[in-house]
Amino acid sequence: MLAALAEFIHSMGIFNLTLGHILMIGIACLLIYLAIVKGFEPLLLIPIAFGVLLTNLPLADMMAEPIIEIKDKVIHTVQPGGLMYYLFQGDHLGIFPPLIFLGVGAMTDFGPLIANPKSLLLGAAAQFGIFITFLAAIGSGLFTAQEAASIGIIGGADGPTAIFLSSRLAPHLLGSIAIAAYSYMAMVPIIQPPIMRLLTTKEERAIKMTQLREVSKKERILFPILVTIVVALIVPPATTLIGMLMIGNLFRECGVAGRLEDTAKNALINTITIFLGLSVGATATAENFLRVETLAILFLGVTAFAIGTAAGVLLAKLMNKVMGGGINPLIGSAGVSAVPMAARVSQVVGQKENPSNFLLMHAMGPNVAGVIGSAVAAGILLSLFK
Amino acid sequence: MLAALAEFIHSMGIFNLTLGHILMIGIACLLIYLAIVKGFEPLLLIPIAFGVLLTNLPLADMMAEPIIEIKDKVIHTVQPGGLMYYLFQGDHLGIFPPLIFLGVGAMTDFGPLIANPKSLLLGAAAQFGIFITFLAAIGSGLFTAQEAASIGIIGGADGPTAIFLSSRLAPHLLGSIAIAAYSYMAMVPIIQPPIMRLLTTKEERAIKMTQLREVSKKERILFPILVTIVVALIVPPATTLIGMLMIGNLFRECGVAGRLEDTAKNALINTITIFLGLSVGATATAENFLRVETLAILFLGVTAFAIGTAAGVLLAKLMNKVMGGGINPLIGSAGVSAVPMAARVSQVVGQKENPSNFLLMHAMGPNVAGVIGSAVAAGILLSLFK
Amino acid sequence: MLAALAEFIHSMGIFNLTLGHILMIGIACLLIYLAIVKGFEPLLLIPIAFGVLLTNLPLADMMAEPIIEIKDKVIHTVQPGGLMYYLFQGDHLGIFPPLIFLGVGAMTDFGPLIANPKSLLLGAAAQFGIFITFLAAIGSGLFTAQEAASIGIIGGADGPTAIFLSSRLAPHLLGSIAIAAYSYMAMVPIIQPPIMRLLTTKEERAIKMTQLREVSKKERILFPILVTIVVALIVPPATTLIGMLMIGNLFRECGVAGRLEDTAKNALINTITIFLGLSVGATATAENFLRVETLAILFLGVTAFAIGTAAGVLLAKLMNKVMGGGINPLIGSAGVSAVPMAARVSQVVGQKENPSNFLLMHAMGPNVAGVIGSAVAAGILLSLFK
Amino acid sequence: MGISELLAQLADPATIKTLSFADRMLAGLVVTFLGMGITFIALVILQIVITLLARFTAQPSRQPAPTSQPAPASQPAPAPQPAPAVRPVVDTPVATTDDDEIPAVISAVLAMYPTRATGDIVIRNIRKIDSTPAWGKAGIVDQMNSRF
Amino acid sequence: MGISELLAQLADPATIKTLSFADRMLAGLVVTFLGMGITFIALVILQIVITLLARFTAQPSRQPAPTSQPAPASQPAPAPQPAPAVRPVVDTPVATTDDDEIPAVISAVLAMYPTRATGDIVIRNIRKIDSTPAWGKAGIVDQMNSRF
Amino acid sequence: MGISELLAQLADPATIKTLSFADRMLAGLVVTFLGMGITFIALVILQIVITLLARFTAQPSRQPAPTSQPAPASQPAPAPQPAPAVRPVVDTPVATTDDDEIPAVISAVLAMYPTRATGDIVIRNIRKIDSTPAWGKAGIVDQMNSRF
Ligand code: NA
Ligand code: NA
Ligand code: NA
Repeated sequence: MLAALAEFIHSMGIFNLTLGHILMIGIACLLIYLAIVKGFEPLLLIPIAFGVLLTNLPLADMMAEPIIEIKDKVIHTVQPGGLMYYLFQGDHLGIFPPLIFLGVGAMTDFGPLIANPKSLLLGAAAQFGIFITFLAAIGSGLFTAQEAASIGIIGGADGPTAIFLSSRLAPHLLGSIAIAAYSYMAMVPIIQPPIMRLLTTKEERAIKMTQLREVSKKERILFPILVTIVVALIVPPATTLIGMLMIGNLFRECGVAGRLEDTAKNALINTITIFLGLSVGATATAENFLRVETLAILFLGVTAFAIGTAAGVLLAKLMNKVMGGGINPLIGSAGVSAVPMAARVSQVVGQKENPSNFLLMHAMGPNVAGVIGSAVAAGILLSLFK
Repeated sequence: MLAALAEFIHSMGIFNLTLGHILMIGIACLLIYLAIVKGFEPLLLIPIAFGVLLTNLPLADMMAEPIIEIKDKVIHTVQPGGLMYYLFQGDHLGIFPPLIFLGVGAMTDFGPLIANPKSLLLGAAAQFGIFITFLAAIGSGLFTAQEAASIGIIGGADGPTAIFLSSRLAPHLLGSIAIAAYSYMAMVPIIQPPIMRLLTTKEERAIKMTQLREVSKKERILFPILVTIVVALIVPPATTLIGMLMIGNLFRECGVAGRLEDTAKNALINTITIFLGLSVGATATAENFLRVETLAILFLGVTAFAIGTAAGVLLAKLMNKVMGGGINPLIGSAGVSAVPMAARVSQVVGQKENPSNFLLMHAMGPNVAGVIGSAVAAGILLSLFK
Repeated sequence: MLAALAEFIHSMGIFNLTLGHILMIGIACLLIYLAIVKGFEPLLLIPIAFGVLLTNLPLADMMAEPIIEIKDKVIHTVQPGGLMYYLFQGDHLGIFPPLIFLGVGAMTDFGPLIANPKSLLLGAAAQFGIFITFLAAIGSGLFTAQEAASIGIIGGADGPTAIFLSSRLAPHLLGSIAIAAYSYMAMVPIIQPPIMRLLTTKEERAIKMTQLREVSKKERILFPILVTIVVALIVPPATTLIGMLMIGNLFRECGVAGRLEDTAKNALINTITIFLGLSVGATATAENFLRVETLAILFLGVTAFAIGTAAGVLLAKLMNKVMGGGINPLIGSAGVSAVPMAARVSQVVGQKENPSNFLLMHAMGPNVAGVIGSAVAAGILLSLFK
Repeated sequence: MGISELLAQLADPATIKTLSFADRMLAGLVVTFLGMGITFIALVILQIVITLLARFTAQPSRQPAPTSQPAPASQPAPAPQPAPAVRPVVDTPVATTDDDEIPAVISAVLAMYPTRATGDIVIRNIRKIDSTPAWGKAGIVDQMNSRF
Repeated sequence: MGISELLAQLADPATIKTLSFADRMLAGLVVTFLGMGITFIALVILQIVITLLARFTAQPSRQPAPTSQPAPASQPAPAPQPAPAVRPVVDTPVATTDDDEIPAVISAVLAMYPTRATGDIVIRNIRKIDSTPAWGKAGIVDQMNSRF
Repeated sequence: MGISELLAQLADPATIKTLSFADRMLAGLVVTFLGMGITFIALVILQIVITLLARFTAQPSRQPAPTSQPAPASQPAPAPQPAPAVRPVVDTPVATTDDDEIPAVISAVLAMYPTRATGDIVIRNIRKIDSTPAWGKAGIVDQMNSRF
């Protein structure tokens, strides 16, 4: 009896708890705190943090692989895998990120971008953060090119793109990269303003922009179709992300698929968010996460954000000079994506200088352009390093 | 550097674009135009058309098969497949069409059919289109029996049934068949009226029908259970489609499963519609679609609709004569399904002749009977040719 | 021609109908009757009963296994399986029950338990039913330990837990166990009151309980995190169920994830309920169900409920004596779970004795504690017998 | 060659090419007769079953008028209105007499607004509580209420 | 034969048949004690943790009355009402004091309609905006507003 | 070693370790130029396409003001309001002029209630009928109405 009890006690989690587990549980609790109390991207950080928690509870084996057997052309699962293993297949096979993009497309108003196509340049400039960070990661000698590309994409400030790319290039870093990406996206209001003020003059920040023109329904409907075709013809590996973003947007704008738009941006994206968040978090086991590489990722990630911000602001400054004024450089920082936070930052920083300034809609252009830009950059990295 | 650039440029989609791709992209745009501007079944044609677009963008590889490896009784995905490949599994394995039927059942009011069970005869007659077209396709010498059966089912005027059958009998024709089926369903108001007028006299079209009796809740609840049992005992391969249609209807009518009814007819059916539409469209690659067989399918498909319409009208004429009047032959055409479009056509054509005529509810009987009839016909074809 | 017809007729379901099929179809109809007319857990019994119906329609082959072929590291499905086979994978692989718990967590208010942590003792006591029934099943000599454990868990009065455990330990009994579990959960108002009256005095039943204290938002948010950690550290195999229950509850209580809460407790849980119900019912084929073991399961199941009820009431009686009064023993019976039915039974039985007595909120504590208790017991059985 | 064998050859993609046009048409006709025959048989049996169903569930004197008079939500109204792009629809999953009146009240409130705007909206959210409150348990509440 | 070995034989479907009735019952009793023991230990530890939690999160003088007074939507009301088949439920995912009053207004509007109809509907659509506007970003809006 | 070969070695996890720091940086710079170059090319082409699109879809004298004046629901209002935790949002999937007025009516009704409560709710349920009534068929109703 005692032997049986002793055996049972040894199978308890608490007697298999390592320091690594405890640290990771602490990190999970910290992330939950940031998400709930500080409001850091709660819709994604709560599932991710809970996934971190679950995967670091010893012996729970939520990520266990199933054992199968093939007999007479039939596959039998001899021992089912863990729940997180099955949910993770959606990330691993590249299914969840494009479905999230479907919902994001159904929620996104590309009107400000259509009204001001120059925004696309700013959306491109902000991708400098991705590549400079890639260069730094390569230079550090710590990472392979695949890992460096996955780290650089944090600078895209776009969660699904980061998960899509790193699940294909460096799945073992997925947890750290996702946590870094969503944390920094939440910290955009802290990271960006100092850089924006540093690189602009008081006069530039006070520039008022003329109101955006009306965008017709026809333009709104043709836009997603054209973007899909153009991007796919130039960067084929970006087709999955851009295509799903754009079909979601077409549901929204076409006016005859309200049912599909509604489901894409509610039940479907919420379900996928829960699954993706939990399973991405579940990759952050102690042995994967508690490494010097994670610190490097966190440091490089924030660098990527900063460089992307600076590149956007500097190009906007240049455009303002070249095109004879009328462009407030503050809207350039919105090109890093992090929709709509980065655009709101442009608005708030601009309004501090000139209370009658309304930059929000102008900043939404580079902001959504940044989403397209990051997906394009991810496609280029995929075609180079897959 | 230039060599690297040249290499990259060769991996661009635009340098791999063939005439076939361009034609298919044009067809996709045409379908989107028909769906949005002309209102042709937008909820399905938009996803299908976008699937056609995505699959014909060169090198995007949205339909790529995954490469796996089995080691130590564990399956590893070495290289993930394309998103459309994974979504397509839902069609290929026969999962999506019955789930769509679940939602359709939750939306369908079988009351008019229960009140007037004679409608079932008209729902049966309209399936002539399926079999005559099968005969024509066999006669043409272009198709195998499996392909001919899949083409004939277009005449069932029921998208999920057509997809279910052709995914099992002729998966390579799935794209063309789905596009034909949904396009013609949308064109019912153009295809049917001339045939209806040709086969009926002015007096017949003016016949007024007596109001349908009340249908009790008990009948409504027992109906789906009985239909499932009866159909399954006669045509077992139709059980999947009919069973799911009927459990959906039972959710609707039982009065104690409102939650399930709600999800079946909203979030679930919408999600499946997006997945099914995109992946069915993605089978229409240039090499699959740009063939003489596709033209034959389009021609035979419209023939099937026409014959089904004629058969329904003629049987209704006969019933009117045999049963001593009171049956307006115009309701016969509604037997082809295409719910509720075909019933509305009966209503509109009838009301032109006699403005005080309200055939809609009478036509809804054959209309929903046509759904059952097509599923039965599909079951028979499955049992003959699988 | 006649030969072909004869062959076809032999492939009809009706000519392959056995007595077993007819009996099972009768049972399915009985369950539908109980669900719709008598209101027995309709949201689960209707899908389960329809699954029983579908699986017992001869030759419909809704549970057929797919035939696959692996060539060049690619898996091809040569012949697709039945719809129920695919849906059943969600049960078989242990995916659906935790997702149902996710939704249940998003619906559950643990406030009464947090306000009165002593409830947890009652939630533990009620699990006696599980283990005593396990003992009886072992003693009967009819069952293996795995089967006995799966039968005992019926006494947990918690459908997803019962399905989760028996899908891992005794998949062939899944249908009978699920049917027994949900039927008895529906019959709690019939099973419990006599036992409750037998074991309590009139004075005890009339005891009034003081109002529960307020529970702060902070407590509500920390509760799911702490429960997950504590339970997982003691019984790791319970982590999947408890973890998903608690993340669902965290969505509910955190106040910043309303979107996820909404989807978890509506679209997602409803979808999974339909899939789980149909596929669990589909395991109840005539040959699996029409056995003496099923009768034993039904008998042992109701015993488990009765013992759990009694154990809860008796511990509550003891606690009332030891702690100096103020605890109405009637709330002990709610520890079997069957949320919120068992708590309502406590309320109604208590109010009969003393019309000014409001036990509902006090009984909700043991009630939700019973859910945790059953999941813990299931985890222990899993670690002993997997 | 017997009909069964002919059908087997028709069903085999490898042998269908070897059949003559006449054989193919004969086999196809058999399929057509068989198919339409079974379809008719199945639906006629259904017709009989449903007719019997009506007889067995007949209610002597329940006044059923109001139950189904309001057209079910999912069907377009039959009357040819002057080309209204959209019309109000009330999606009441479990329609009962009372339910049908609630939207009328809401519509009346909305109708305080002058233009055709009210004709354009859909009230989709009035729902019976049936299965709402506690998941999976609501159906039995009545049972309990009536038992105790 | 030791207890551990006995348990192992019980757990193996191949050997359980070889056990005598007494051995099976002994093993079963061990499982029962072990099972109930661990269940109690787990829930008692939870009880202690939750009790401590209450102590550590105690708030000195915040008046908490209105926060939780309205019964959460998903619980049936405790009062034995005269067998109402269905009752109005207001599903407000993020319930606050103010939210609970909004349905009252709507109900009042609806109550202009005479019969018991109002007792039959559920207002399910009043929702806080919390996470609605821009997906995944709303939570931080307050943070920003307070920062700048 | 040519650039192509260098890139190939960079892309292979097995050989990247053999590259010198200078080679790695050179290869990385090539990737950066290539990557930013293609990104700019892609987005500049998009810019041209969208600019042309605007030209081709230009409408002579349609007064477009009301169509897009009301800010789409999913965008936060630009005005810096006094830190409102939540604001009313009207989720009208297919926004048209008329739709935007309906919520105003409902809001007006709700505003009969005094406190700031109305500022806290979201009317999420006013929807166009577009695809509601019969699944997958609604889009064509207009077409029919105009044809007959
Ligand atoms: Na970006
Ligand atoms: Na049909
Ligand atoms: Na329990």
